[in-house]
Amino acid sequence: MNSLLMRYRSVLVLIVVLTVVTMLIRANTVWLDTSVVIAIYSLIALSVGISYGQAGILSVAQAAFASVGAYATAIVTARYDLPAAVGLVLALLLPPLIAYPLARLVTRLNALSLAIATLVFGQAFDIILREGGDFTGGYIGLSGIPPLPFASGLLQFHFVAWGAVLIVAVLLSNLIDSPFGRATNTLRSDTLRAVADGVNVPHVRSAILAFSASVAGLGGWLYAHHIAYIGPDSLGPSVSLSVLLMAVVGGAQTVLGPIIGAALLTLLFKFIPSQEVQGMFYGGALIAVLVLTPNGLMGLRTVIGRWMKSSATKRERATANVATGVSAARRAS
Amino acid sequence: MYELLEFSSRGVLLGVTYGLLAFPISLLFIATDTVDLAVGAYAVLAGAVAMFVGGSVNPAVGILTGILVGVLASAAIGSISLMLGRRQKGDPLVLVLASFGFAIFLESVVLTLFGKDPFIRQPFTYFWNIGGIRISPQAGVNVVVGLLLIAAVYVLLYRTSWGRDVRASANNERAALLAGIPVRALRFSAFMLAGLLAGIAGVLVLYTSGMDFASGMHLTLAGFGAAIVFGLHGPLRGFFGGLAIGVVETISAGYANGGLASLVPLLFIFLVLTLGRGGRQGPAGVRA
Amino acid sequence: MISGRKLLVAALLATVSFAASSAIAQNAKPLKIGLLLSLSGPAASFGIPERDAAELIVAGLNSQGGVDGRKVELAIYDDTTNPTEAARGATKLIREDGVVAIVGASTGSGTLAAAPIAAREKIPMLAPNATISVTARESQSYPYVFRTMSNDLVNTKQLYEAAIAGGAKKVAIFYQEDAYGKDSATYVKKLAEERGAPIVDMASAPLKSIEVAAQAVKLRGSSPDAVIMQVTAPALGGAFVRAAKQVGLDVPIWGSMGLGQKSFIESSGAAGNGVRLVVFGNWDDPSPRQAKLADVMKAGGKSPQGFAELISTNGLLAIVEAARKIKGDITGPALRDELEKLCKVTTYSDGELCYSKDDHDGWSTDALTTVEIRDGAFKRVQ
Amino acid sequence: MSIEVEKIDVRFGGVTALQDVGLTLQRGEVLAVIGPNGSGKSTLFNAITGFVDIASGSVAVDGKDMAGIPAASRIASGISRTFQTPRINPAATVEDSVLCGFHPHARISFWEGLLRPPAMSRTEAELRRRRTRVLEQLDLLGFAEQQMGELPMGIVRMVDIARAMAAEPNYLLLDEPAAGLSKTEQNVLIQQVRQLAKQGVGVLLVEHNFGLIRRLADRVIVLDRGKVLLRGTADEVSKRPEFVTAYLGTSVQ
Repeated sequence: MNSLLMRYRSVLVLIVVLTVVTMLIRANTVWLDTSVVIAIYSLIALSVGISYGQAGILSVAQAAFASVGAYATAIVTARYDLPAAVGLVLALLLPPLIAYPLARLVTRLNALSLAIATLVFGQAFDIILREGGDFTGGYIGLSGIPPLPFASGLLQFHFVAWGAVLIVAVLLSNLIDSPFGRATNTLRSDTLRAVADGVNVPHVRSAILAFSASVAGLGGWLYAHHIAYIGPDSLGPSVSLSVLLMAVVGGAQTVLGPIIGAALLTLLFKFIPSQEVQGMFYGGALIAVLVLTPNGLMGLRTVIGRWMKSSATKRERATANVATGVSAARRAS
Repeated sequence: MYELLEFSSRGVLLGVTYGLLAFPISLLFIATDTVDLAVGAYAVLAGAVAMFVGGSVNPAVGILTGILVGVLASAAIGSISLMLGRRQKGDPLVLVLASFGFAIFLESVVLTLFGKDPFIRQPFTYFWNIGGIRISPQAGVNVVVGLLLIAAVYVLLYRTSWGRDVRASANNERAALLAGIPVRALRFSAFMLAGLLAGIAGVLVLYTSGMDFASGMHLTLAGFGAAIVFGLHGPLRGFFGGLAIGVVETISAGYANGGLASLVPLLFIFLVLTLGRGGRQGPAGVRA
Repeated sequence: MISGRKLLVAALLATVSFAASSAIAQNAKPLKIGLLLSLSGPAASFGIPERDAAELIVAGLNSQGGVDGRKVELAIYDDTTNPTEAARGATKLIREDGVVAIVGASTGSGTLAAAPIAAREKIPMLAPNATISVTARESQSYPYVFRTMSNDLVNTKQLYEAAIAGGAKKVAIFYQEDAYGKDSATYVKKLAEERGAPIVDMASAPLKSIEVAAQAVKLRGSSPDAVIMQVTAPALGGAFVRAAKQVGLDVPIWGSMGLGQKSFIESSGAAGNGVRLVVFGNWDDPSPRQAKLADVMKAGGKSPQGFAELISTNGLLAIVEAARKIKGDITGPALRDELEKLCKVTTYSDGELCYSKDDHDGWSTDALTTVEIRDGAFKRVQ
Repeated sequence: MSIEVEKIDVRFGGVTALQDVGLTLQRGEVLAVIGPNGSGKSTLFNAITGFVDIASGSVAVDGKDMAGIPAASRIASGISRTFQTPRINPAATVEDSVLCGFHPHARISFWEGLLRPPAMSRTEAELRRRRTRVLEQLDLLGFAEQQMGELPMGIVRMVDIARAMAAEPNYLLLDEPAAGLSKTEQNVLIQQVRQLAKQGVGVLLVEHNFGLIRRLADRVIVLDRGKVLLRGTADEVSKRPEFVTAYLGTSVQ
């Protein structure tokens, strides 16, 4: 029972926070709208958390996968009048179908080359979308995407969007606490170690990138039905970078980190003065977070923990000197 | 055929710019094992300062001030890298992300101080006619500066004790520390040198094609593409990578249409990266 | 009788006091208009002057008593040139700020993302975009979207007509790779085919390109006698003009209205001399009406830079004009109905505004002027 | 049932790291490889486990040629190894590190990891029980919840061995397992290796500590500059003059 609590503690925290926030904002359209946008960005940022935080694959193409999901549902619902559920299936399946072979190609590369390869892929995908003619709506994009039939109001959509985030959070919590997740975690810090454990590294990395693409696709599906419009600029390469920042600022290796990052940066955008100096705030905040807590805001817990521990050990050290001396002598012999 | 020759030679001239931007990127990679995504932003900053100081004082002072500001900006990210290095061992991607934040920061600084209009200087109003191809004398300046920088970087890396120490500490930081090499000071000086090279590249871009406040990321990516094509481990390779990308870009713009022309250089980089040997990691993880 | 008279007086009094109180209420409650513009990101070069002009016009309006005694108040939202933010901005402006109409977004894709929300909330959007699909009849948002300038079909046709009026037979096109560039290039190609003088060659470049000599060489290969540039980015336009000079493509160059900015002249340098544009406004040599807006802006400490100032004030003035015609409450639907009846209204632009049920485009060819770059300035061509 | 290495060559660029090396490791025996630094011992490990490519020759395990079989599959099929410098994640706890060693036996797919069906929970519980047993055997239970980065090298090495044992391999390749171990720890190690050999595991050992080799190894192979110099029992080898020459300047206990 205790391990169950441990495994799902992030999910529980999320449920509590969501309940409180929902109570506060349930009647305010603007905040509900903001909340839905945060949920959508959370999903795409979680996809970064899965690929980068878990497996160390710094993919700068996550928005492209979200775009695949959004375009898929836009094309089948707005053009062919198919139900949004068909769009959902496509949004969950198509991105991994692109991501898995892509991953087999690029995950052999070192971290930096891999990041550049995905960046190039994202930009190439962007051009393909723009050149897609009537099929993708070209540079103009596709409008008139119908709302979800079961969530036409903002409050319902808020529940659907955060429900999706919760499901992903549960799945990710499961994965982290499984042999597959342990293998992923090992290969993130040390590929050779993972190979020596018998882990099929290319397969694990590709499967993780495919899963993350599917999560991004889910975000794209929600995006399309919420905004009712999708164009090449909607989920373009710059969004790939923003969600990367969200995940890193919040803490890419944790379940809650990307969600915190998404909420924080979206709200920051709402409150900092929208002027030419905006970039200074944004860039400065990012550097500050990285310098102060390289593992993101969720990493603050360990930073604080270590600080408290070290000040405690300093106090203990004086008294424990004798004991350590003895054990050191024993080891040296 | 003649047309192809003209496209290729113009591609080489365009590639010189990319090659110049590749210098600081591969140099930093050799010295510190990381990539600074703000390199293009230093170039833009240097170009903007060179234009405004040059316009109000005189061009030579402008150019020098511009390059100096580029160096100062890179010193900032150098300090950040030292701060990160102390706290965080291992993950070089954290610095990459921090440098991205710095690029956003600098872009905003340039926009606030110098405005949104393009920065450009065009001192030459005549052209050279070389074998029927009309070329701006500025292209000649770029080639000469490019060759001089190749020579200087080569001498610095392979013929001075600084270069030997830099290569040693990049190879094995712990061993270098044990050998008494001041690794942190070297890292910092490598960032400054990268800022210097980026500043020079920025001034040349200002005098060649011009730029605006938002060009930084485009320049970084152009330089990165150039640096990575033939492997990040040699600045000379980076220069020739720049030439290769310039030629591919020009030929595809000359013969293909619309988006396809922009797609070809991207696919070129992607294929060289994924099929080539340059970017692979160690032997064990790679086999399927 | 007495009681009857008393009743009448009481009734009169009541009516007067009711009218007075409602007049006071009207006075107290300002007319809120939303500006949904790109104040940062790539389209900031449009969004910032759009905002500046609108703010100065509103200040002027209010100092003259506003609209029927009501002050006009602007609520501003920066969409950062991002469609997602444009959609969020529309929701915020309508729900939180309670605007009755919106001017924006700065980009066509921003408008397309925000328009469905405005239409759902029944709030008119006055779109400062030339993008054709913004006022597509079949769109569900159509009833609530109005354009504040001539559309791309009109602009492009005029540019092509002007280019061939000079006697050009073999026309080539250079366009930027975005919605505007690609669609208008395709349209000119179609126009040329209909006239039996097909376009001889086309070349293009991404918006951020810094070097387009290869494209100029490509066009030179088909030896055209005029080149049309479908470009809005001044830096890219300047780069092409310079490249054309360098590679020896010495033919008349015609540019689209987006290039009608000072920075285009600067980035073209000496090569820019003689380049002609078909523009929506010209501040170097303004028409009398445009000169008035220039005065307003100069009085406010800003100098006009392109056509952005004209198209945002067009939107604002259309809203104000429609609001003045409304007798009762000024609501989104009421404004929409009045907007559809606006015709023969003059603003600071040339030509006349005329909306109708079947035409939400408003401005046409008469708003356009042909100019030529001479000695670092745009001169009107008669 | 054995590992058969036949006449393998390994080259790095122009340098030949191994030349014409062959050996046979039976299940249930302990074979030690010794030689001075740079003689190719670790390269031999890497060649057998597929961490480096061999230029010629062959490696066969239980009669099956390993050519073209990637490292991870070789390990998953029953060869475990440790590293000369233990590769650890300093943030992981000892118990989690050992749990990672069970990977070849976990047999849990991506989907099961994601959806966590009841069957997976049962497998996990079983793995945790086996982990506790391995920790107990190597006398590591006391460190179970500590982080790897906070432990002395001797313990880290033992955890690494525990991780390799967790896979329940048929062949165990230990690269200098005793370096940095205390006498007590060395005794635990020797006892465990003997136990494993008795259970039928073939153990290949790279070791400098000749005293340990005498106590443990059935046979010894001496490598020098990438070639096999000598073969025999520890006693036989230690009496040969070539051995002494090759070992001059290195520790012979």
